[in-house]
Amino acid sequence: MPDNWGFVAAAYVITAVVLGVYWARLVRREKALAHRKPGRTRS
Amino acid sequence: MTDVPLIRISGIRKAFGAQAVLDGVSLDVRSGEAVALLGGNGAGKTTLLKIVATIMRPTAGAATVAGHDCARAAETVRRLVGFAGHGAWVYDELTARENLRFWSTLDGGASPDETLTAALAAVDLERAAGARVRTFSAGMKRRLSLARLTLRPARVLLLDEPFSGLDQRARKWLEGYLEAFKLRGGALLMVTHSLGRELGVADRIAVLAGGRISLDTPRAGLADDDVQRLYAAHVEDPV
Amino acid sequence: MSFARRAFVVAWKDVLVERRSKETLNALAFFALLLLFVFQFALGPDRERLTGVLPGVLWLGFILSGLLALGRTFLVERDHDCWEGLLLAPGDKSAIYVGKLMGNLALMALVDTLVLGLFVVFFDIDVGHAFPGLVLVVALGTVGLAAVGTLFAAMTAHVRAREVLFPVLLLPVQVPVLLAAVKATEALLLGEPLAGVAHWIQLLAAADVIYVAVGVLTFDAILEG
Amino acid sequence: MAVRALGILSAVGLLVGLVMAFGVAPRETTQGNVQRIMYVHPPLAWVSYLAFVVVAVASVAYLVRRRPAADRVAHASAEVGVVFTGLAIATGSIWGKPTWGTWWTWDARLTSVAILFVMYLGYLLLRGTVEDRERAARYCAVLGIVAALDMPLVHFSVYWWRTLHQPPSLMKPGGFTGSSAILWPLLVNVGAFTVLYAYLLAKRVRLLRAEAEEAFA
Repeated sequence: MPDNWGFVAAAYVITAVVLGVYWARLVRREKALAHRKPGRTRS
Repeated sequence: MTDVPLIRISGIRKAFGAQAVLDGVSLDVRSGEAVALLGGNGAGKTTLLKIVATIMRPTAGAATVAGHDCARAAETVRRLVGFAGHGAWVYDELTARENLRFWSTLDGGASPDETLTAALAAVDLERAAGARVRTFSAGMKRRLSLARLTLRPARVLLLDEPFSGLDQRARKWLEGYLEAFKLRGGALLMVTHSLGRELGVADRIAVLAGGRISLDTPRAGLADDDVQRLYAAHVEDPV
Repeated sequence: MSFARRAFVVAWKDVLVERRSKETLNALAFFALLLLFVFQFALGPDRERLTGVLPGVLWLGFILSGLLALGRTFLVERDHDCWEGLLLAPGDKSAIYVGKLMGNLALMALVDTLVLGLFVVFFDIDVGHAFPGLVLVVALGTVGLAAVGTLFAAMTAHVRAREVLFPVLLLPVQVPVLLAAVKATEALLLGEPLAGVAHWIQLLAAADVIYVAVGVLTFDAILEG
Repeated sequence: MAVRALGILSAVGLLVGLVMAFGVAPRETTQGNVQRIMYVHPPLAWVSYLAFVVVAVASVAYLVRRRPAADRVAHASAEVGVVFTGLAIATGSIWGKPTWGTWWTWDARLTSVAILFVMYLGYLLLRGTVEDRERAARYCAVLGIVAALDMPLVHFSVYWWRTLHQPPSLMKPGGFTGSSAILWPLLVNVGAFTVLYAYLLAKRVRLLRAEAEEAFA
């Protein structure tokens, strides 16, 4: 049975990229919101 | 019953998305009293009425009817309230009588035929009782929805422009009905656009502008001109 | 008792409105006929192939006409704000759901009969002995479709893009009903006894019970406006 | 801050999981190294189901208590869940190509997850179309409950429809045949992805709350 490392890599990379992008999006939106309301404090 | 007003609105806020339509509205209507709610287009008059009628929930604040919270005890409030909004609550394919029978059955107390006939006669619709509502004019539909109100014993009436589209006869009848309702100890809150004679039933005038009550004054002693002037002074952007 | 009477008056009202206007029914009858043409053209005259896909096509017919019929049921409540009246009528709101569901089932029973009849005649299906089982499957499947359909139709009645959103929400949820109904129909048409498809029938029955129960329990929250 | 701690924990967990998946776990004999996808695909699928159970629980809580906080949890969980479900499908498909020879087969588990995906995409679509937040919350709560109760039905119907399947690798009691050398890396990854889910959920809920507060201000 061939190892198909390419498929393994693809699965892990896709997972990492998608989750990373989603996480970065959340961080960016949070920053943008905090920026728009500089005076407000959040718990 | 003199200590707790039949309708008490305190600090109501209502936001649609990011936009606040009502921003801290407080208003009381006592037993035997009628309040006319004035305000420009989009001032939130209908929204306020719907909150008291338990159709909408406020974002913050509370409204009570006879001490019952309109959001938490909605079912109790619904038994006390009669409501007529913009829509006439009619089905086009049913006859006038069938429409009345439907609503009275749904309310739990299927009225006998004589009661339905009497209600239709009150609003001058007894001859059209068997005709489909599809053939009715807007004013006739309006009258039919008022006939529906008479079927149900309510302590509080919430009416959205009840006089619009009514002919002279129907206006007279409605005025009489509302006066009698006040004498029975009911509380009436009605939204209106025009400053004309329909204010006659009202004991107080409240103006809604900028999300708040900007004026709340007894009507007694005010001439039509005074009302016009006050209204213009308290509505931010007159229509 | 009052629950039953209130549910019944809602169903009575819907049936009466439909019987007088015949708006939905006329359109649906025509639609069913058109479906027949479309399927015939798409599949070709090959008998062999037709028998194989017939159960699926039949249920496609039920589902498509069901989507059209159910999607419209709350429009009549919207026209003159009758919606508010339903909400403000004191008492259990689930009675209104049950009433609407009964009205819808009455309408869909007619449509299903029509679709089935057209298919039997035009595709020359030999129903014969399978008929009682087939009726059971169609009935169970229709109840499942209508139970969720009534709930979702109320939900999408006030929403932008209602026509698109309604099927988009309804179809994925109906996958179990569709699979069970198609598989059971297929087996029955192949001459298998009802006992042979018992597991599908049970699944359909379970789905019906769950769907109706959820509808009864949550309709309150949807009617609120 | 609790959210940050969750983030660090999930990062560490994922790193350990990665090391175990490639360093500790042995090369599987029949499938070869492709089987190493098992340390990412089942955890993703598990989180998908978990996320939608959370949606259902939060939905019920919202309908009973009508607290916006419950609705925000449901909303956030659905969104994070859709991301994980999409990934579960993608990795499953990537795993399928070398083992089954095709990107997509209507295998029971894959089909179930795909239906799940479509259902919750619809859920998010509904959220997007209803402007009034309070109404969106109520509608979505009902949809969330219907979808969750539908899941067992979907599972059984698809399972009977396609009986050619492998039993789920771990979820079935006693069904697990792999050695502990495979089991541990898998469990560590399941744990790490669950913590990651909790972290993203908390972050999304916080963002939703901040947005709601801004709308009020």
